[in-house]
Parts: sequence; C-alpha cells; structure tokens
Amino acid sequence: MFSNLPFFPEQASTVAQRVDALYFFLISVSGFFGILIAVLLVYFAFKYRRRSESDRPAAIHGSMALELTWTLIPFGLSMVMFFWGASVYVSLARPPDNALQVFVVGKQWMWKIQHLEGRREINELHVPVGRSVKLTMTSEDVIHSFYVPAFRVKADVLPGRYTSLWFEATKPGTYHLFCAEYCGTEHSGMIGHVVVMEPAEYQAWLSGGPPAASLATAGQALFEQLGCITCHRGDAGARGPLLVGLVGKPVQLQSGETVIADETYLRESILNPQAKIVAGFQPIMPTFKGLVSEEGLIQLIAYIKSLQPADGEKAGGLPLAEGSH
Amino acid sequence: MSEHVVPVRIYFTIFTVLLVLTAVTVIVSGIDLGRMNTVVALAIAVTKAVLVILFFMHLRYSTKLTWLVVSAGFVWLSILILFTMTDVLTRGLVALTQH
Amino acid sequence: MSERAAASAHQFDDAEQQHDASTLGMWVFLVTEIMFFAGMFTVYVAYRSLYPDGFAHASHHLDVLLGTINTTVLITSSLTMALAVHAAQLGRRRPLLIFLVLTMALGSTFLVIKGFEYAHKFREGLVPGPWFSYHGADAGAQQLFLSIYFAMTGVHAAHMVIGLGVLGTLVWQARRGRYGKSYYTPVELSGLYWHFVDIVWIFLFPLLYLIGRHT
Amino acid sequence: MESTQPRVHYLNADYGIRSWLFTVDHKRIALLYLGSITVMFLLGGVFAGLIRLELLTPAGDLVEADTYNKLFTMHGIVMIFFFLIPSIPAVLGNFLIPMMIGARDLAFPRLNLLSWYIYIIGALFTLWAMLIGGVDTGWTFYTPFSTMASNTNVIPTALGIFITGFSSILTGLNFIVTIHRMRAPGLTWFRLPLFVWAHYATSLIMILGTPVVAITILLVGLERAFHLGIFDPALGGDPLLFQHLFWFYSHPAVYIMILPGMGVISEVIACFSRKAIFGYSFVAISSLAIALLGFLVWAHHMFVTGMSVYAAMIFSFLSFAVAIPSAVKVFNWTATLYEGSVSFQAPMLYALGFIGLFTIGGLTGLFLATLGLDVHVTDTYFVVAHFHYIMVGGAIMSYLGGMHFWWPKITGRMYPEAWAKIAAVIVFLGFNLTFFPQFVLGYLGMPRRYHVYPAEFQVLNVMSTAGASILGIGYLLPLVYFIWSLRYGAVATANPWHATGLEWETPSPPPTENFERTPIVTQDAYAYDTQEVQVV
Repeated sequence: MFSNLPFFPEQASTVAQRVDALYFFLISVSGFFGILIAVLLVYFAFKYRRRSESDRPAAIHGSMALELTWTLIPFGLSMVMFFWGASVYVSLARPPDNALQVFVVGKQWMWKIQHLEGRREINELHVPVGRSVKLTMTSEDVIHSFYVPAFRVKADVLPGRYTSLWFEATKPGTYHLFCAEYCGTEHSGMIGHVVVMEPAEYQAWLSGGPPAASLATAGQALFEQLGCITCHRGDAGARGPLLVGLVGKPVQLQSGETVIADETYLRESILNPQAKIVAGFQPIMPTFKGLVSEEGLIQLIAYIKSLQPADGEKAGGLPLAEGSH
Repeated sequence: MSEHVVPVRIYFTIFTVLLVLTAVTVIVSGIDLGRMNTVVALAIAVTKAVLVILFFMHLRYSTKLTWLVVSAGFVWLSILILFTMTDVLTRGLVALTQH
Repeated sequence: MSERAAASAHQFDDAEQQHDASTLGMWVFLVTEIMFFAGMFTVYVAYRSLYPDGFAHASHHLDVLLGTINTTVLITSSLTMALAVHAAQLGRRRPLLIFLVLTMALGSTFLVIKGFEYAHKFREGLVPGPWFSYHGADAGAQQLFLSIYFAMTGVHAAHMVIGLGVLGTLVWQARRGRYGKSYYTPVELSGLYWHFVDIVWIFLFPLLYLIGRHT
Repeated sequence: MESTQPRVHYLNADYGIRSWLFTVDHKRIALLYLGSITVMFLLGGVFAGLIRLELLTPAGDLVEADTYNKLFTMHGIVMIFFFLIPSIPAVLGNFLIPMMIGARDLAFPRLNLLSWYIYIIGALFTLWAMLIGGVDTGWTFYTPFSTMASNTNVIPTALGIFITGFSSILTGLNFIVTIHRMRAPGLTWFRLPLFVWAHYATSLIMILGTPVVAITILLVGLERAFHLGIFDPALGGDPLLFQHLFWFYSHPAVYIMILPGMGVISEVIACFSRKAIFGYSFVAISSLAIALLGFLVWAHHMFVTGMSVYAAMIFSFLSFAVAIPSAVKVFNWTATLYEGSVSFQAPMLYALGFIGLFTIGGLTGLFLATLGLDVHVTDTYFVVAHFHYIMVGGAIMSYLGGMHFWWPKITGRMYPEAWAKIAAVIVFLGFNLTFFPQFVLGYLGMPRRYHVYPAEFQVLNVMSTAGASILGIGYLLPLVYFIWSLRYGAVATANPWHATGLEWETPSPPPTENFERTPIVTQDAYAYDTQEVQVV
C-alpha cells in the first residue's frame, strides 16, 4: 500500500533483530515519558489557566521526594539502555572466528572489494546467506563509512589503518550499501549493493567472472617481486623474522612489549618497519611506503596469513599461552 | 589596594630554586632511567610551574575563588588529555580478547 | 574610564571592586590560555604514546644547550617581571621602568635564540612538509614530532611577541606616570600573563628537548 | 510620564552612527548583535531553503553536487558559529544579565564592544570565503578531507571561525566576572534568576571549550598552508585525534546553544504561571551539572569511527549521565505549572513548545548514546532530526520566546499579540512537519549530506520540504511585526507581564545606567506569591 512510504527498514541480518528490539525498547520508554510530559503540560495548563488578573497562587518550592524520583527512575532506565546497547556493540566488535574474510578498499568515490578466492568487484558485495562475513577495510584517501541499513551495521573506513565490520545475512536479496561519512563531491554517489545469495549460488558466483589468482597467490607473487623473501626466509641466519604461522600470535618486541600480530600490525610493519622491532632482529628493513598499493598490502597480508606450519615445522611468533584462548 | 607585597628575598629564593631545578632536569635527562626519565622530567616541570604560580603569580596570597579558577584550568586540561587517551591507549585491545 | 588612573570606571562601585574584577578576569583569561595550549599537549601525548621511539630519535634534532639557555633566560625574565610588579606595588617608578625594560630585553633574547634554532632547522631541512629532508625509516613519526615542535613553540613565541607588545605599552605608560602605589593593576595583570607564558615553556622544554635524550 | 519632555533612555540618550559603533553600553551592544545575528540567520535560512528544495526530488537536479556540499557546509557554519552560539547569550544575555543582577553594565564594557567587533571580523572572513567560492568540508572540518582532499576555501573559513571563537571566549569571560563581582547587595547566588545561572554555566563552557576548537581549527589551517603534518595519516597521524579535539568543544557547544534557552524558559514559565520555579535549586545546579558532564561525553559522536570499544563504553555511560540533569529540568518546569495561574501569551506558547520539542530532542539523544543502536542511526537523518529538535526546536524556540518576552523592555513597545500567537503556532507545526519525518528517514537508513538519494525516501523528504516552507513563514512573521511594532506597537509599561526580576523594576526602555539607584535585593527570585497585585 505504502510502497513509496516505508516506515521501517528491512531486517536482513542476525544483528538487525537485536538492534530493532533495542530500538523498540527505547521508543517505548521515550514514548511513555514524552506523552507523560505532554499530557501533564496540557492538563496543568488548562486546569490551572488564569481566571483573574489578580491571581497570585501560593508558591510551592519543591519536593525532595519528587526530585529523587525523577532523578533515580530515569537513571535506572538509562542504565538498562546502556548495558543493552553495550552488549550489542561488543558483539558487533567481535567477529566470529570462522567468519568469511572479505577485503574492502574505499576511495573517492567507490568501494573496491576483493574476495580471498581472487574475485574482485566494485560497488557490489556478494555474500552467502547464513554465514558470518568479516570485512577488513581501509581507505586510500579520506574517511569513508561502510553502511548497510538492512544489516544495521556501519563502520568508518580510515586511511592508514584497518577497521572491520561483520554481519551474518539472514535473507537472500539485494540491499543498499551507502557511504555514511561525508567524503567530498560524489559522496552520495559512493553507493552500491550488497547481494545476499544462497550458498550454492554464491559458490557458482565466486568461480564465475574472469579467471583471477587467489589473494594469497597474488600476495606471494608480490612477496617475491618486492624481495621480501630474501630476508624473511625462515632459516637460522635469516635477517627477518619467520612469518609462517605468525598471524594471530603474540610477538615479543625489542622494547620488551608484546603485541598480537594482526592485520594492523602487519600493515604497520610493512609501511613503517621501525615502529615495532621484533626482539633479536636488527632494524634494517626499509619502508615499503609508496611501493605497495592498499590492495597490494591486502594481498601480502592474505599471503602471510596463508602461511601455516606443516606438522613439526616451526612457526613464527610466541606460542600462545595456555588459557589465552 | 590591599594586595600582598611579597618580600624580594622570597623572589630570589624561588628564582634560585628554579635555576637549580632546571640544571637537575637537564643533567638527569642524560642518564638512562628507563621510564623514570619521563616521570622525573614531568615532576620537576610541575614543581617549577607550581613555584611560579604560587609565588611569582601570588596565588599563595590570593582568594579561594582564584584557587578555584586555576584548578579548573588544570582539571579541564587533564579531562581533555585523559579522556582522549582512554581511546588512544585501548584501541587495539579488542583483538586481545577475541580468542 | 580607566584613563582616570585611580578612579573607578562607571560600572564599578569603587576601585577595589574594579581591581578584584580585573584580577579575576585575568585569571579566567589564563584558564582559556591553558585550554588553548591543551589541544597541542593532547596531540603531543597521543603521538608520544603511539611513537615513543620515533619521538625520542626526533628530539635529538633539538639543541639542548640552546634550550637550557633559553629556559634560564625566561626564568630570569620572570624574576625581573616579579620585581617590576614589586616596584609598582611600592610605587617606585624608576625600578619599575628598569625591571620592565630588563624583562623585555630577556624576552627578546629568548626570541632571538629561538630564531637561531628555527633557522638551523630550515638549513637542515627539518621543517615538516615537502622539503623534509630526513628519509629514515621512522621519518613519519619524526615529521610528526617536528610538526608539533613548530606548532607549540610557534604559538608560544607568538605569545611572547604579544607579551613584549604589552610590556612596551607598560613602559610607555609608566614613563607618563600612570602607575602609582594606588593603581598598578595593568602591571600586575601583565605580570600574570608573562609568568603564564614562562610556565608553558617550563613544560615545553622537557617535553620537547629532554625526554628521550638519553637513548 | 506626565512631563512633555520625552524621558531619556538608552536608545535616545545619544544619536548617530558613531554613538552606536563606539558604544560601551551593554544594551546597545546587545542590539548590535541582534542586527548582525539576524542577518546571519537569514543567510543560513536561505542555505537551508535551498537544501530542502534540492531534496524535493531524489535526483540532484536543482544544484550541482559541489554546490550542494557547499550549501550544507555553509548552512552549518553560519547557523552554529554565527547565529546559535551568539544568539541568546550575546543578545538577551548581554542585555539582561547586568539588569538582572542590579549592575550598571558588564564588568568590562569595552571588552564587550571588542567582542562584537571580533565577531564581525570573523563573520566577514567567513562571508568572504563564501563569496570567493565557498567551502565544502562540512561544518565539522574532518581531516584528512579538510587538510588534503578539499580544494575549496578552507583557510579563510577556518580563520573566520578561529577569530569568532575569541568573541565567544571574551563574552564568557565578561559574564563570569560580572556575575561573580557585580551583583547588587543582597543578591546571593541562590537568589539569582535561573537565566543568570544558565548563562554562568554557558560561560564556563565558552571559556573552557572554545580555545580547544580554536587551536584545532588553527592546526588544520597550518596543515593546509604550510604542510605541517599533525593529522596526516601518511605520516602515521591519527585522523581520530582531530575528531577528539573537535568534539571536545563541539559537543559542549550544543550546551552553549541550549543552556541559555533553558534559562529563558525558566523565566517565562515562572512569569506566565505566576509561580516560583518548582525545585529552583535543582534547576540551578542542573545547569552547572550539564556544563561539567557535557565535557565528558564528546566521543559519542565517534562510536563507529574505529575508536576503542572500551573508551566507547565510558563515553556512552557518561552520555546517559548528562541526560539526567536535562530531564530534571523538564520535570521541574512541568511541576511549576501545577496549581499555577497559567496564561497563554506568545512567550508562554513558545515556552510550552520548547518543552515539548526539547523533550523529543533529548529523548532521541538517548538513542544515539545507546552504543548498539547508534551504530545504525549515526550519520543518518536520525541525527539530523535529533540535533534540529535541540537546536531549532530548543534553542530557536526559546530565543523567539525570550525575544517576545523582553521585547517591551528592549524597545518600549508591545508586539501585536494575536500575530505573535499565530506565528508561534505556525513555527511549532512547521517545525514538526519538517523534522519529524527525518527520524523515520534516518532509521530507514538515509545517510546525511546526500545530494542524490534512492527514490523510496522521496515521500518523507517532500513532507520535510513542505514543513520547511511553513517554518520559513513562521520565522518571517516575527521579523515583520517586530519591525512594525517599533513604530506602531502600543507603548509598553515598565512591567507589562507583572513579572518579578530586577529588569522589570526599571522603566522600558531602561536608562543608560539601568537603575536610578542600585537596587537592594531582599527576597528570592520568582516571589510571585508575595507580589503586590496592581490590576490596571
């Protein structure tokens, strides 16, 4: 009936239902207080309307009991909102371990997307239904924001850093993808679609398109082409740390600190190698800033992630301590 | 005007202390104390600043309201720095709790 | 208005109310100055925590000797400023003039030395921007450090220049006999401003020159 | 006024343009501000009108994308920095604070005049930037867009805002010193009108927050002009750091806009219900609480920026805390009506409208403070609707209410009551039609700052544009009849509303020195119950 006048966005991800429940709770609470205030205002205003110019009603200076009531009850309700909202936020910040990885690079004014298997697309993102998908995103220029209203997810995409976002689509279909952070002239043209497909269809789609090397393969080619291999060899005399099995492990630094080797760490180590020197190595690695594109970086990282130790082979990084899982 | 006149002797004493503290902070900065270098340098700077405020700027002899105004300045300075640092220092921590 | 030296302006009841109001106004102004510098201190703290090594290396580009001399110069100028206020409180015109001029001389010395430091950075190509000549691996962090160095010391120097202008006006007015035992509020308030600028430097010196020097 | 000789007051004490441009009378300076911010309001309104017209259709067919981006940027800059922030403080606050506390002027009259000149210089810089091509960064100047990508006039605009900031700082400083040092004998802190309390809290934010945005904007300018790379991500600079510094001021700036409005509403509600404000001390202290807590919540503008999850939780928690003092005010105003003697003159209509709209604005703020929900609605029209409910529904409603309330005092003339009531109703209806649909649009997912948008959002946008045209008429009406009343309005008595407060004890318009002799205060504010009844 109101096809042109929607009141409510489609719910197409697991988190959408949780966000909407929270939304309805806030609408109920606000509706209650908003209507309460409006009714009281109108009722008082008419009941106590001025009958004579000489009216001088007795002063009521206040009531501690009332002040406490309307301080504590709203505070209590707002704490419910806080904890509920925070719990949704925390789950948005923690992608499931088995999430499908997709890489996104934003630039003025398009979204460039790379799948691990090598398929690339622009302003479109194809994902399977019922499987959690984690996007690792960065920008080539200014700040953008990846926003899919039907999934109720949004995350800014920053230059010089990786941010991430995850969702699990629940309904096949095509949904709006918006850039939500103002990014210049064609900001409102930096839009596209997220296409949610049945798993089988998705597999067919993945293998379709022009033949392309997987991200890791492309990364390996870069790894050799840039000469990374000469130092990161993995034998005893290597000048650079071993990269096999490194990702996700803690790394002991020269400064005594320990960091987790995540995507951001790998990115920084390629572009700004002196920032974090691994214990036991010399700060001799040159910077690759300007030599690798954002997409190239993603390929390198995908390659490094793909390096898993075979049985018995030694791995980079520190062994994960028991209980840190 | 009923302003407090501070004896000149006090000004010279404070001046001498300030110079000594400057010398100390320069000398200490050449010695490796690890993280303590920053702490010492800041502690000396704060001491010097407090001396200037209390004596050169006569805060010691001023009204409570002036004290309140000065402390508001430093409280808001720390609000800006500390609350910004809650973000800067903990940004990567989600990764740690992921496993 | 306040041209009538000791008399109070029309909106005040008496000279004491006027003096109290002016003093409070100056302190409130200094609080806004703290917040003005606060933004840059925040930037400094954030980047120092993100790039401790790059910052430590970059601080070696600064000349600790010149920094120390400048600190001493500025502290001495604070002393002479305090003595100027003291002379004004006692209504001694000649010492007031001498100490004001001394303060100005010391302030100018500070700026001249700072100028030499800046010139040196320009010659070495250590000014952030396309001409930045240091290309080591932590060039980014070092450039951030030097950006902050120029922003902070530049804004500080601008405050010094304003302070010199204020002191110049004081000297001119003092020569005309504007200040006496019963009216010296401008001298006192300018003193507060001058000491404030000194305090900013007291923090800038260790933060920029000293921390990380031992590495 | 039996004598044939017209009474001498601040408006006719002196004539000629010089008597205005060199005045140190707080009342005349207030009128200088009134003139300048009205011009800026009309300018900002024209930009708003063009934005709404463009959004009538989903295609970008009225103006180019670049023009549209400049329009919303300049609408924001003009309305926030050059209208809303000075509006109530610089006009009504300037005019009324000395009178409400029984003083002859502000503590620093020449500084007050200087503030106006600084404002004008800043405004001229910004207008110049607009004339030579405008600026397209959004009023938020987010880096690295503003420092590296935008090729519009960022530097002159930034300079204009930097300069105007000092006008705000000096006004705040002047108010603080005045309220501390110039109160009439017997006027203790807890006898002050709530308008003065609200302005005291506002001034605290002005002096503590404004310098931070000044230096931040300056750093952006330096980065563009000299390639100083403080926020440059290529050097490892952190774009979020800019956002922290920016919102440290710009969130509290919302309270600079709304707190003075709350002060106005307290005066109006008390007067037109002839009651002391219920819970006076709670309303007074809540202003200070808002000023303090308002500084601890800024990063709720940044929940999706990739900031730390832990910091986000701290800021979310504190954002809920700052909602409480606002709620306390609303409840106390409502309770003030209870057993009062309520009349519905135009200022009261604005005040009642304010409470309604501010309540909606405040409650929808909770949606944005709620972490999981903010992720969906931030940077959409939901936010646009929310802050217009606070800034237009709150700040401008109270500004208009206050202008009507004190118009007789300022000009010595009454405005036409019937027209004023009509205008108040039109503004209320037009406002709701403009901005309520935007909440729905936002939850549907329409991002803000979109020049072109998907067709399914059109109906709601048409409603919004229709509302905006009604709202525009509502705003033009007062402009017309206020000017009309200067000549044809009924002559106002000293106290046409039978209000309490020192400003009503002196003739309308007041003499230059405000009072013939310094008043001595012996009772609390809003002593309507013991007021001498003088039925005319």
